[in-house]
Amino acid sequence: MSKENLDKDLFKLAKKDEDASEKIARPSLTYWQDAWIRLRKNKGAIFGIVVLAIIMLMSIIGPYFNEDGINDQELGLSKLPPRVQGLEDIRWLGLDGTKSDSYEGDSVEAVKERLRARFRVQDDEFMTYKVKSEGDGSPDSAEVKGYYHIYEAKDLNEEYFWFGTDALGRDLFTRTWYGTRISLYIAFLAALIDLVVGVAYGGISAYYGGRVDNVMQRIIEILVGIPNLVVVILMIMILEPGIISITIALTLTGWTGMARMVRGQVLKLKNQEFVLASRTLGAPDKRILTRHLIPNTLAIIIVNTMFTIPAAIFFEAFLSFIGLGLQSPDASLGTLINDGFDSMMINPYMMIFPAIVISLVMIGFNILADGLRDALDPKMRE
Amino acid sequence: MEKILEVNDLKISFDTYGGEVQAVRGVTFDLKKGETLAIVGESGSGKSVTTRALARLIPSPPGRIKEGEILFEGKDLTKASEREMQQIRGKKISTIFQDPMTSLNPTMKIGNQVMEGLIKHQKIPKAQAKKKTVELLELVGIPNPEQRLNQYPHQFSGGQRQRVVVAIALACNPKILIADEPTTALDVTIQAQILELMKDIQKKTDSSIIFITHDLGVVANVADRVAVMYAGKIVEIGTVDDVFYNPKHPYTWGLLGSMPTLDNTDEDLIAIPGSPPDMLKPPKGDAFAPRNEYALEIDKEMEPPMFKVSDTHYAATWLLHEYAPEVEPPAAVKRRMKGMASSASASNEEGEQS
Amino acid sequence: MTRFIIKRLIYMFITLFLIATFSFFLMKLLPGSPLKAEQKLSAAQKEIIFEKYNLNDPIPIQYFNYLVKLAQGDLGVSFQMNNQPVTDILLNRAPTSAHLGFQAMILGTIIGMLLGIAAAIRANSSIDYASNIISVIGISIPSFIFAGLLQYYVGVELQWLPVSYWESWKHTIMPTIALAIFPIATAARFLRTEMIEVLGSDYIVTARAKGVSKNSLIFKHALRNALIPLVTIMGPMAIALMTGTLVIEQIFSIPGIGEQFVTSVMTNDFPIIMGTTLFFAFFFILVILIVDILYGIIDPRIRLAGGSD
Amino acid sequence: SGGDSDNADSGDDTNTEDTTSEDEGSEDADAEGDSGEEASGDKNLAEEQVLNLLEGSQIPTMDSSHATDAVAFQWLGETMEGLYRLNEDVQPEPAVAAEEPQVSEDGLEWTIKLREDAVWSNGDPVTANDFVFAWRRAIDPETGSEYGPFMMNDVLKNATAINNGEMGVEELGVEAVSDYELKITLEKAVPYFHSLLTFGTYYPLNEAFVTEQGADYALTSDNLIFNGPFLLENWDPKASESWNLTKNPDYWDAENVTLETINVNVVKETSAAVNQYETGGTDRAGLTAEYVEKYAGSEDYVTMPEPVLFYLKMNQDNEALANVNIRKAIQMSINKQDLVDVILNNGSVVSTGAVPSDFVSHPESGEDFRSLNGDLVTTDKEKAKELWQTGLEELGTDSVTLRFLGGDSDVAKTMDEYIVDQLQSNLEGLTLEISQVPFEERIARDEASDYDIQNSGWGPDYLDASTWLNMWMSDSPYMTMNYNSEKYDSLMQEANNDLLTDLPARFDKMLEAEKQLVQEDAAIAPLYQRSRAYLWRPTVKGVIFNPMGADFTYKHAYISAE
Amino acid sequence: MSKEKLLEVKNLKQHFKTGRHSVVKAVDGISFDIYKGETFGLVGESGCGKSTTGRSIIRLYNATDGNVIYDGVDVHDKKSKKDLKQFNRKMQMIFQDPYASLNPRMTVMDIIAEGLDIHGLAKDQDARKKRVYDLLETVGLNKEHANRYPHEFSGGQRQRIGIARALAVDPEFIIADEPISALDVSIQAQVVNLLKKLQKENNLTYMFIAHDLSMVKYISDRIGVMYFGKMVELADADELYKNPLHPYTKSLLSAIPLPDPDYERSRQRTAYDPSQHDTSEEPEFREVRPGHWVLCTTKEFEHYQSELKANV
Ligand SMILES: Nc1ncnc2c1ncn2[C@@H]1O[C@H](COP(=O)(O)OP(=O)(O)OP(=O)(O)O)[C@@H](O)[C@H]1O
Ligand SMILES: Nc1ncnc2c1ncn2[C@@H]1O[C@H](COP(=O)(O)OP(=O)(O)OP(=O)(O)O)[C@@H](O)[C@H]1O
Ligand SMILES: [Mg+2]
Ligand SMILES: [Mg+2]
Repeated sequence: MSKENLDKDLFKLAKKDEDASEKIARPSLTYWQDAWIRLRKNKGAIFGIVVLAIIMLMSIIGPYFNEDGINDQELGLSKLPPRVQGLEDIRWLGLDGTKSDSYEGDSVEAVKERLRARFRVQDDEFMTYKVKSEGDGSPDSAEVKGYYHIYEAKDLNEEYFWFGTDALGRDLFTRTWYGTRISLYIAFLAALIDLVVGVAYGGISAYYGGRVDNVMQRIIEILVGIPNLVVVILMIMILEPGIISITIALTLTGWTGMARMVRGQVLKLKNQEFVLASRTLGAPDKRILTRHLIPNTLAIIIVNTMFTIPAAIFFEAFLSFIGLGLQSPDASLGTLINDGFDSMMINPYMMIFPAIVISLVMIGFNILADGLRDALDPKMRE
Repeated sequence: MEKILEVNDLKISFDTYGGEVQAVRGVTFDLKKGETLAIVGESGSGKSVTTRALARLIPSPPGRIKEGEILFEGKDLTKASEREMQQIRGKKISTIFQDPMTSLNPTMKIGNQVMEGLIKHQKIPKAQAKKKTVELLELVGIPNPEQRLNQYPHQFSGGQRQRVVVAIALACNPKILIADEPTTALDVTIQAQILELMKDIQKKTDSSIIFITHDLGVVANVADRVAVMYAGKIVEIGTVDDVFYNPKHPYTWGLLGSMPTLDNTDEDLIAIPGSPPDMLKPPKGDAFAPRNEYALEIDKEMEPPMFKVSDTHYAATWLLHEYAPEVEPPAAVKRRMKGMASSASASNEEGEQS
Repeated sequence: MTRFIIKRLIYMFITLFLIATFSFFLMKLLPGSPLKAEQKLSAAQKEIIFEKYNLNDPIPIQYFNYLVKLAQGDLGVSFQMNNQPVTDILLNRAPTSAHLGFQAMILGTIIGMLLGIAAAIRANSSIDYASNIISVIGISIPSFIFAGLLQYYVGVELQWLPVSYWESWKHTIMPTIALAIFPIATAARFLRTEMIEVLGSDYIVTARAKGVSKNSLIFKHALRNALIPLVTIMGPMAIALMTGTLVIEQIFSIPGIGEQFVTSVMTNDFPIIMGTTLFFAFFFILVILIVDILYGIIDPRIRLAGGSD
Repeated sequence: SGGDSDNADSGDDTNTEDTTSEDEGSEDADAEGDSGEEASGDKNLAEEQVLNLLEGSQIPTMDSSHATDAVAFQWLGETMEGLYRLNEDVQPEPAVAAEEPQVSEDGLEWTIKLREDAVWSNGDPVTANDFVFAWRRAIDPETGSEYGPFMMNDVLKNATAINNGEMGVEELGVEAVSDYELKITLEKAVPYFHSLLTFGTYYPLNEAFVTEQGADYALTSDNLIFNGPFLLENWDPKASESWNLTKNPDYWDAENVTLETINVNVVKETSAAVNQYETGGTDRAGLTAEYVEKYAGSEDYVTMPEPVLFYLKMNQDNEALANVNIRKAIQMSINKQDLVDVILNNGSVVSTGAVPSDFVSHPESGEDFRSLNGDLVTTDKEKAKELWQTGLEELGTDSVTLRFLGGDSDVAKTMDEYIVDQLQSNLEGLTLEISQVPFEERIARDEASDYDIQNSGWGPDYLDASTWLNMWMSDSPYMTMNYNSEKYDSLMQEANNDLLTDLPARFDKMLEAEKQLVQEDAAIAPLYQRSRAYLWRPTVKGVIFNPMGADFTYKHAYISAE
Repeated sequence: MSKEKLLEVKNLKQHFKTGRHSVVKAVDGISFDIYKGETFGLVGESGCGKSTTGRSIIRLYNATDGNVIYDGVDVHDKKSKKDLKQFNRKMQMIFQDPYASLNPRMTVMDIIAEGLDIHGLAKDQDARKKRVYDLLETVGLNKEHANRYPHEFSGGQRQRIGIARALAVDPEFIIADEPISALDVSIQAQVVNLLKKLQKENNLTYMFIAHDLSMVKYISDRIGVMYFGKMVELADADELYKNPLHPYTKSLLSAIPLPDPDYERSRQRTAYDPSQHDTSEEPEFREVRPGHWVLCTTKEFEHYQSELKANV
């Protein structure tokens, strides 16, 4: 550094800008804004939100995409494979409205014969074939895949069932979204009950502490010992099967996790200095609860709820799968999967669409919950 | 005295959500054999980051050494491989961290934690290592070391844990001992014991110590030389006497002035107004300028270089420039400057830029 | 520690007692009785048999007798399987379920742990992403869907493994995998988070400052600490496996408790349902108890604290 | 075979519902035409005479006094033997009995000689006493047998009184004249008694062994001894879901038994069963409609018609259902053809009466019961609407809400949904509240008359139309729908009592009764006669299908090479 | 002393049950007075019961035994809701941890105004706003800060917000529980200066808890030294430094490092050994010389008196 470069004028005491030193340069962000920014940076969580938003939207409007109601039966349309406008020519997508199967046999003709028998047709008018191997007359040397154009065969050229139809000829697109609606509804209801009961129980237990806490904790300890699977099954057996009883059964012991978490959090918070400060100011219990304790447990409550939802959806599907689910003609994703499970190898579309939707819902909630946990976790703040 | 460590223009950044945090922005200092260098400075000024960088303990990502070199025994540690560093850490450069409660592994017996370094670096059999461990624990003043070897950290008191941490750091007679606020979490009486212990051991082993603290009392107690850090830079460095009795940098004045002396009760303390700068966007010019009562116009434009005050004493403030107006340190600081000559004379020479 | 265990045992008995009581009254509430197919017997037959089995006694006395029998380990006889004692059924089937469950649990935790560790030490690498995807899929796709796909593709199409039954170790592979997916996913997710946290902790930095090598840093220092919380989720995980066995045993035709339970639910075989319920609860509490004890063994801090609690 | 009701598919009760329980399959009635032939050297036998089968559920009991369901009777039938055994023409032929029975003039006293070479698997000879012991045990009220009284009351002398606890078991109309001669006294000359003797409940029991085993009797295959063509092994329902049968070397007719081993596994999911078939794990798999779609054209595909009927029970306790026009409207509103073609898709046929076709025929002309009475009710939606309106007017209302009780199996659910939809969309103002409950629960509600409409099924217990028609008498234990027609009751009374010796007249009475039941009173709404679809390994031959009792007889079965 | 007693603590005990049989005697029978307008300092090592004393005084804990008399009224007596509220206004507290003492989900405005809201001290929104702005100014912050959240502030700023919150209800007496120990040295002065300024302007009385002795000495008029739940010595600040009597006080003073290298080079530490006391006699809190109290036995009492005389 050489002297020449420096302007002597600069060497005088600077005028003091009084407030400058206390200025906060960064823009003001509330906790939630900050969390939202963090969440937005989490690609997985955003994917989850988008997927969930689409699925929720579809569960609302999906059933109205066509005129078919959820229980509009038409046996003539039974078990039609999916067919989507514009995608009919892309065979591998399986949305071309054909049924297909492949067999092996002595010769191509024999296999074709077998395929015609399979689809119960006399001639090749609505059949197309893809010969995979010509065969030389020896057993099982020829392999042919046959496609049965069932929409044409049934003279349904104008019909499009996007997800196909079920055994009673009901539109599975409508039913899938309707089932999604029911599954989500059950899940939200379960989460809500969990939320209300769990938060209230944990909050009261921790806030009042002492003997109240002691008794309430002993009760939880005992409840936790009862596997909820068992309770759910027993409850379903007593109650009339239906959405409400499934939900009640789901939440009967499910809230203990939430209660424990909230209790832990409140226990920690209630001795925090900001709560003590409020007490020294003479704040009544209600104010401490609503202004200090609850807002600070909210993050944990939200994250926990987010994990409850997929758990409830799974449990409902599980109940449906072992035959304790909803009563038809109501459908949930679980009952749809259960219905489709047995025909998984013949009409895979019956199970695949609801299975994809349920998996997406689960994935969506799980990664969103993960993302929220990270976004709402104060430890992650830099 | 022989230089054992030289740090030149070290710059370290962290890549975070918000952007690049420039934690260390060009730090230069050296460490001589057998001396104790204290680093003081505000929280967030980069003390820990600087010293962790010496043992290459900066978590990466997000941290990275952007520039500079760390010369230890002629070798630039910024370029050493992880494997080479494993040979240096614990053996030649040891570190003690601030919190005795968290710096011991809760699930490992104390004995094993002490022995680990011994076995690794000195390649001695277990039985011998155990013997050495007992000696070490005795040395740091833990009673009944044979029994306590098999206990877990939670069975030790805070002071004892910190002693164990010291024992671990001393296990291999390191050349450099880095102590990052080793006593901040402790009570004054225990702090005094630990400080005595460290001084004692230093005398015996002739190792060099880098001692980080923000307690000037402790600095006065342990240090041979002092470096004052502010916003990722060293703003003043010199012997304890230089810094305590002839401080040149306004920030150092602030630090000293903010501590009451035992005989002063009426006068206001010198408060450094405001809060430290955000290292995401370090201000232009002198980072301290916005809080500096004696800031010059040039501070807003240009960063001051290191000015030489004496052979041992350097400070980075434009006040030392020949053009600068004569500025007296505040009265409270002046009162401390007992015995030392008034400052004016020393500052005429321009220091070389770091 | 002893006091802790005693306390837990007391809870266990209260819980079992509550479930037993609940199931007794449920049994009285629901159609069916300890007599097989009671409805189809003539009034005279019923009268004679009720007398023989003291079913004409007032409910409180029946309840008392029930509890006494229960205390002796007698869970009654199945409605559906003539005269077969429920206790025997459970005891005979438990080993199969336990075998499956343990195998899945062990496989799941080990693979999950490896995935989790790999993901944690290479955070944000491709291994991490792969592990993340596996765990999200693992917890998101219901096991019955997965089992069905596995059975069809690996068993029927590829014919690599037997499609169902429980005979040789080969038979155990597919159900084990289907059941292990969930523990794999949970363990991986959990361990990753925990490991990252542990790796950032002060004592790990201290260990690094000692010059400890990367491997021993991870396996000697970090893993044990990261495992402590993993142990706590072993309880819920065991329960999830229990739920899993219901469908997996059903799908793979495995003669375990879960399969029997589902059958009983379908046929309203209350003695088995109640017996299994009690058994599950017992098992569940036992798992929680073991987990807590294990917790104390792994974490020295709890070991001492446990004594005073 | 016997038993009560219903379209449940769970393994209880012989007459299980529909297609879902695929517990078995059999050789087709027309398969290779050699089913009755004795296994002998001229058949192209495979080296391994092993048959692998699946069951839909565990054997609930191997105690013949307690057996009630198809699975139990199936395996009792293979391992035990009564006095007679049904042959391929569904006619009883001597088994433990050495010859045809000698029946007294009045048809009340039956004397039967036993063969002296029949032995238990512990070496004891099978004696007349074994029958006396077994039958007394079955009717003893303390035993709590369900099928004992069901098969014996009003058939064996004093059976009803004994079962009511009014008489000792020694009074039962059966005695051992000697070790090898049995004398049976009947309450009345039951025309189908001969076929009853083939039924599991009438099997003998070795008194010494049963008494020795006490409460453990029949808990596992180790607690059992056998006198049939096969020995049961490795059966322990507590622990495993599989069992084996091996040829009984001491069986009196062992030379005519070709199969060495039968392996049985329990598989509950159709998909799993089909997987097993595909991978060679079983020689037979029952099929649901979906699989029929796939396999219908294959050479392994077999459908097997059964004399099992399904119909809607209408509870006349309900004000609306008490109205005959309403019931008729319901009878005519369902498109049953679609039901059997699309939903069941397994060879089941539409049913138009209360007795199945190809089951019993006129004792003189040999004409089938069903074809004699013809279609008693046909689907006619327009007519139904009219009748519905008339009915509603008579009731003075414009809407009716009914509870529909259905099963919870997949097929039952689909079918019930369909029926409900058919009824609701055709009959304006009708609302059906469906509840789908497990089998046991449905039985309980049935017992308590706690339903309005119920989808129900019934299989025969013996070879006579009365196995169907007795059910609808007002004093029948199975009358839960409160149908009470004096006319019908008197017709059946006559058939059951006065006309027992005049079989053609009795037959005509029953024809008349069926008309009254279905056409006049519209008490039930017939739906379909079941058939079952199977995948059946073509190399398995010689299996006999039975319309009642055990579903199949494997005594003569064999595996052909090829 | 002619000063007016504001607070009298008499034999205060605060015991915590930590297990079925274990009790922590956090505060075990201490007595002292605080005079109007003074600053009373309380020092002692970590865990000796300083915070507990403060919290018991302000009724955050219900005392196990003893009395706290404020302005002639026993704090721990049952009171009507109204009196309670009144009392809550008079006594306020400033906390140690600037991070934990502000609710992270509330704006600075709401945090400071909490007292106003609870006691209905602001007529309307405008008045409330104005009062908060005034308070912010008083503690050296500005209006713009009102709508921000605590996490946006540095430690010193947060501590000042905490002070503003306490000031909002116009208290007479403030308990400051280690208000600076979590702050940077350079920032500590901000808070200490502010506290001094406020005391002057508002005629406040402080109880100042700290373990940093030089700061306590600087700010306090009188100082009490606590050891294991007991008050071992109490005297005027200067007196205590000049003539520490109790061996624990001596050891404490000798352990404090001061920012003066020369002094440090010569400082000798004396260790405290609790076993040096004669345990046969229950020690009592006695006035060795006017205003200078020590916990001692009769023998020690005499010894201390002679020691004092020698020093003069
Ligand atoms: N892992 C990290 N990620 C991001 N920023 C970091 C990280 N570690 C440190 N920093 C930043 O580096 C700067 C210097 O931190 P450092 O820990 O060195 O401060 P310090 O002087 O040791 O403070 P203290 O006295 O509080 O220990 C700070 O601004 C801090 O926010
Ligand atoms: N709520 C409580 N329950 C049980 N023990 C407590 C409680 N609060 C404080 N203690 C115990 O009382 C003793 C005194 O605690 P206190 O916080 O008053 O100490 P302190 O002097 O303020 O210490 P520090 O300087 O660390 O703040 C400690 O041993 C502490 O563990
Ligand atoms: Mg630091
Ligand atoms: Mg404190």
